[in-house]
Amino acid sequence: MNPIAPLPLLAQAASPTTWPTVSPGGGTAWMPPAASTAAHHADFVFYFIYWVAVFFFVLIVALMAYFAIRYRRRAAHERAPGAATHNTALEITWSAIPLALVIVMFYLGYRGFLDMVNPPADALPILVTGQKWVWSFTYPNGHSDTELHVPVDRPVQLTLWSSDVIHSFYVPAFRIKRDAVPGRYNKIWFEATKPGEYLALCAEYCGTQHSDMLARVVVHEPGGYESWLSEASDPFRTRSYAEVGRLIHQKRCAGCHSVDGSANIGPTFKGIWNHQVALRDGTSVLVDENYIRESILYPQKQIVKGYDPVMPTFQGQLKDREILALIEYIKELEK
Amino acid sequence: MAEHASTHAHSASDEHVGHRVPLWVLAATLAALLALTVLTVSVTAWNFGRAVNLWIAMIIATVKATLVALYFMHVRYDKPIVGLILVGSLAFVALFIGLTLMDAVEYQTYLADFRDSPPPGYSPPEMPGERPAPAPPATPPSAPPTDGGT
Amino acid sequence: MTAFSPGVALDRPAGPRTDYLRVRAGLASWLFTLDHKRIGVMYLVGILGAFLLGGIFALLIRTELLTPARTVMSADRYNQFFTLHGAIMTFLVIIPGIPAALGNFVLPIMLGARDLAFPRINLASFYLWVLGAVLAVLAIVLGSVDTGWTFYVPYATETTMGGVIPVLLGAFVLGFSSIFTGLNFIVTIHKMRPPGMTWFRLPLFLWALYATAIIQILATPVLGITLVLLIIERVFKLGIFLPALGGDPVLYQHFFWFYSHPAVYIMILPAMGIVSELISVFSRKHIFGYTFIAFSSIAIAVFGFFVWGHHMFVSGQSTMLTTIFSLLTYSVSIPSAVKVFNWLATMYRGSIALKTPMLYALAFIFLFGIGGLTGLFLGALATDVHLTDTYFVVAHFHYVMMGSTLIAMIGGLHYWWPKMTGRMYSERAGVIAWALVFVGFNLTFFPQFIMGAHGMPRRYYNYPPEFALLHQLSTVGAYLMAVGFFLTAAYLLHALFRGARAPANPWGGATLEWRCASPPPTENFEHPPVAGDPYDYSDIEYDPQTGGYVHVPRPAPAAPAAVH
Amino acid sequence: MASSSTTAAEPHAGHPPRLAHQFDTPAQQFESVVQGMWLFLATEILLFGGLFCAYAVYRANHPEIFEYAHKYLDTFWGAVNTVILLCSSFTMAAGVWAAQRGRRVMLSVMLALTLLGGLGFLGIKYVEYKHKWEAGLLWGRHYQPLYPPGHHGEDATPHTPASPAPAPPPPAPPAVPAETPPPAAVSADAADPSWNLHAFDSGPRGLLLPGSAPPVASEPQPVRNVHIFFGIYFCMTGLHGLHVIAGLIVIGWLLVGAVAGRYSGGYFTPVEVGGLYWHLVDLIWIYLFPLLYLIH
Repeated sequence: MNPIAPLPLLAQAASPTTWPTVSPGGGTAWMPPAASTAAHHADFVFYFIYWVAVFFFVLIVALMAYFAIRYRRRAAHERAPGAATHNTALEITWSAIPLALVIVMFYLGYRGFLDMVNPPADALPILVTGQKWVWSFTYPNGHSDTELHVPVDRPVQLTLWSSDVIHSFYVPAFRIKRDAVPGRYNKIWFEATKPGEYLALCAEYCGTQHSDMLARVVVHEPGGYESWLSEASDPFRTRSYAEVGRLIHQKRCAGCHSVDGSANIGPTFKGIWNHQVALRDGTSVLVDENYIRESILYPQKQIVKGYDPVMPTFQGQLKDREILALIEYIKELEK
Repeated sequence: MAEHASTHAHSASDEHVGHRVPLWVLAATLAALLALTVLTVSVTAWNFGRAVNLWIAMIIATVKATLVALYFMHVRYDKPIVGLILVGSLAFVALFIGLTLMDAVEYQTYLADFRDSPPPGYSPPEMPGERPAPAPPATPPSAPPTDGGT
Repeated sequence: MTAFSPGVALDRPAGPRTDYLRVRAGLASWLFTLDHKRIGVMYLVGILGAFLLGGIFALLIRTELLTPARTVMSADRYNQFFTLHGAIMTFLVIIPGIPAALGNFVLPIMLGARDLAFPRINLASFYLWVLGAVLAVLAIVLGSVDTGWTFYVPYATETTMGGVIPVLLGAFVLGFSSIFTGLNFIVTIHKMRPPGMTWFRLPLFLWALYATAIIQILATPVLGITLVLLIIERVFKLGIFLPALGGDPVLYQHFFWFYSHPAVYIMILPAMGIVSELISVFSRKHIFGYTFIAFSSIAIAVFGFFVWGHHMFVSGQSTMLTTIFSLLTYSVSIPSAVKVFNWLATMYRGSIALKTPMLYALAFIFLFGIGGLTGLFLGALATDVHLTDTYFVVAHFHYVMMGSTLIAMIGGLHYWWPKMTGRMYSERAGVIAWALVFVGFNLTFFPQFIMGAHGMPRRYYNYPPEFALLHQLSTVGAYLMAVGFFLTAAYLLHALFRGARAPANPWGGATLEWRCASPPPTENFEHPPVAGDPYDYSDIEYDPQTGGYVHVPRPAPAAPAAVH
Repeated sequence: MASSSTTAAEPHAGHPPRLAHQFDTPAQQFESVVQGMWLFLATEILLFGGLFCAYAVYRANHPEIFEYAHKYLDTFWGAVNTVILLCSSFTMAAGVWAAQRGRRVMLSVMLALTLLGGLGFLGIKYVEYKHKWEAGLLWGRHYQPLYPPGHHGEDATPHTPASPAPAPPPPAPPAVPAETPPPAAVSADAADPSWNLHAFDSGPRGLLLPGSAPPVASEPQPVRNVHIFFGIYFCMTGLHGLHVIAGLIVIGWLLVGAVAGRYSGGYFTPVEVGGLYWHLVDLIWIYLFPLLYLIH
């Protein structure tokens, strides 16, 4: 009974994007699928409050409708039959019952929250970096990736920060959300209970591409996480530099830089290698290894004419070898 | 809430509005205020520890402020509602500062962790006044400030 | 007691020489007026104009969201529009809406006073509102603003849009407009009550305005200093909030919400006051539990200051404060629930006339029921973490701010329209427009609860395709609602010129404003009637000749001269 | 402010002059205006409350900033300004006393003295600001101090450790901070190792257990973020200064009215509310002085 409908035709025609689904099915009427320990508790609290709210709402509206019909004024001079203007006992009763109910609600919510903020000691630490408009995840071995990969049934602690404005890391399927704030670490943890692919979103408004600041979340079967990490940490073992460069572009650059010559938020990668490009300050520069390297690490230094200085730095996120791979890929685009 | 409709009890004549604080009371208040100013300055010669110093300064300031309110602003002679407005506004300032301060003290560790061990690749912005302008330290390891022009 | 003689009711129609609308003519007689009624009318015109502007932005947003990704505008444009929609609707429409427009008109008359205590400050506050509106429009011209109406640091200090500072200045100025209105109301209620008008004979609308004014006085200055600090941060890079200078962006959020949460009660309390009036008058029955309702207004105003941190549960607020704020948040739900139960008890065994204002009041109970009950989900920590910053929150606060506050304001506008203009509007058109607004509203915002619970974040330009149907329903609802509002505007304007003459008391209200003519004379009352119980309908009789009700004093036992 | 509504009352049958038409008696009008003024003062208290909150948050979490930076402030001049403001508050109260008794000359003299006091306060504030401006003691990135703290020279010559700080023109400050740091503080700044980033090859230390203390903790920490003190200092004293200026305008206007004989024993509402405003300005300074100048 999931009300989230399959794609209507109108939207299909107009949507060119590759948004993955947030609710791949399997949820309940009000909640997306639950895939973490926190999610099960949150859903329990949600439905507890939900049924209390439904009860009171139906009660209020039914009484209101009944009174409006039953005591309807039929002639302008008609007077009200009732006269009671107060009843202290009644009023104290209907203050006390909601009071008791909301205290239960508070307690249930509080217990779930405590679980959410206090990680077990053996939680797997992952650093989450928010920047306009991409998430990156740094794993304990130093590998940095734009996808969040975690093992199933093992607590994972996320440490969040942001390098520019406030973002908020949100995985609906895990029912977790925490702001990534510049200048501090915020922490949250979860334990995924169901292998599969989920979606992480940015929930705090952060500018132009706020709604495209997504990340794939992969929950691996036992053992899968370790083999993924070793593979991802050293992509050069099985691939050429240009191939790795292509993967890096897909993950990190494609949001702003096209490879088909079309302009986007940043300049395209096609047709630039070994060419002069005009800069904002009126000078021009030859696109070579040094220029690309500098653009990735110190993006504010040389801004191509016609573009805004919005690119974040990739210091600490791309290793030298990966930058070389990107350079190879850009060279490759010329062939 | 004990305020009543206020039009009763006053004659329509325009005499005798307001409260007359005797001049000597005002002068005595000033003398007390000046004495307390001397006290609060001279007490800084002793160091009782961070918290106690602050408490002493704040208690003296509060005594002074109370004197100003009671006599110069004649709250003492006014209707209670005036005092209620003053104390009420202070109570809400206290509420604001109190809860915000409680939170800020609690979450300092999040900031301290970040400062003590910044994430990889993070180059902390150059802080103003950290290095005297004429002599920047040799080779700062950090690259350009990240707060550039976004 | 020299100035007063007991009640000579002025329910004969006022001639053009005394009627406040026609006592003087010409633009200057309006622009420089000190009459609270004229200032209230000018506020009303201004606020409805701002509502139109904010509503156009809302329709543009909803149009863009008809499909994922681009429909009619770029992402930057969309971000500007939702910011402007939020800022205009919050600061220019719903915060001043009921107090400054309807309150200004009604408060002194209900009280039995000739005017507010400080008519010049009242006029000054109106011009401050105008200045704020001009600055908002200036912001649109000067490169717009895309910060969201919350102006979170560091986004608001970094964005390159040129309209940020004008909008911040505008909100600052509007804050002072709001402060002066509140100050005026408090002094008026304290000092200008005529004999007989004791605290517990104040109509509940006045209790609500009084409670609102307390919040305006105590919370708005903090918004002022926050905005000043934010402007300084943006221009001079001060460092208190800026993380790049060792500052603390979460501290900004404390500053902002210390005002902006109580501001929610600036919006909703007067709406509850209007509903208390409407339910009682149209049920012809004494309001049930007067003291509980009166004190629950004050309780909401005070508790409202203790809960601001519930906007920051996921922002990096400490666990301890998060828990405290969650607990305190629930404290506000009790006085709100008390009011709803009391309204129902008032209707019980009443004589209920389903006129347009009453329909709006019933819609209020329905919508506020949903808005209030969904607040319970957001107060509970475990569910708030999932729901905050999603469309669930968007729907929740629209149900409360628009579905409740704005609906009550429109109900109040219909209720006092005959008093303000001296004309009756078409009841049939009123009911049709009400139905359109009610259905349109629910169609717009109920799907947003579902979307939000399923994880659709707010302020999204692009969205997953599976939400498209719900977004489209929502957009259709918004257009339906717009049709309802335009219909309302049309028949009210028609009534202004062609409507039937209104009797002094068309609904049978017992509060004092119904004892002076429609429209009232400039001085309201030549001799204010001695106030009795504002909800005692026993001496209000229907008069078939005028189609209204008249006050027939009965030789009742004289009310014990309240206090002296 | 609140008084403006009462100055030009519309004529109303049977009303005394200066009684606005909406009021019944002068007493009602007076009480209303005074209550309105008090409510306005409440909003002023809340307005300053925001700045006091920022102060409290930083002072509680970083007392070292305040202990280090306040030594740039000159306690002597702060104390002088406190005395000036207290005295002007007294003359204002005495002015109200005179107005209540219809003593026009005394009222005028007292208002003039109050005005002089306020101008004196602003003059000293100007000298203090100018000194800070020249010494680079400003907010944010403009904080580029030329001197070590404890140096109160009004001249702008760069500090050299050899030349001792010239004493301020009037007698020495009553309380020279005992723990003035040695002049080497500047060079300690320069040699601070705390920003020498360690290479992070194996994940951030922030992810490690909270027990592992950062290795630099034992080294003498220079004070970071001193500029925040000056940001707060300029906001607080700046906002207060604006209120002083507003108060002076009000008092100037009252003085004109007093000389013209506008006030009498029966009508002195503007003097009363102007006085309340001026006392509030004083009240706030009473807190600013110890919070900014007397930290130890």
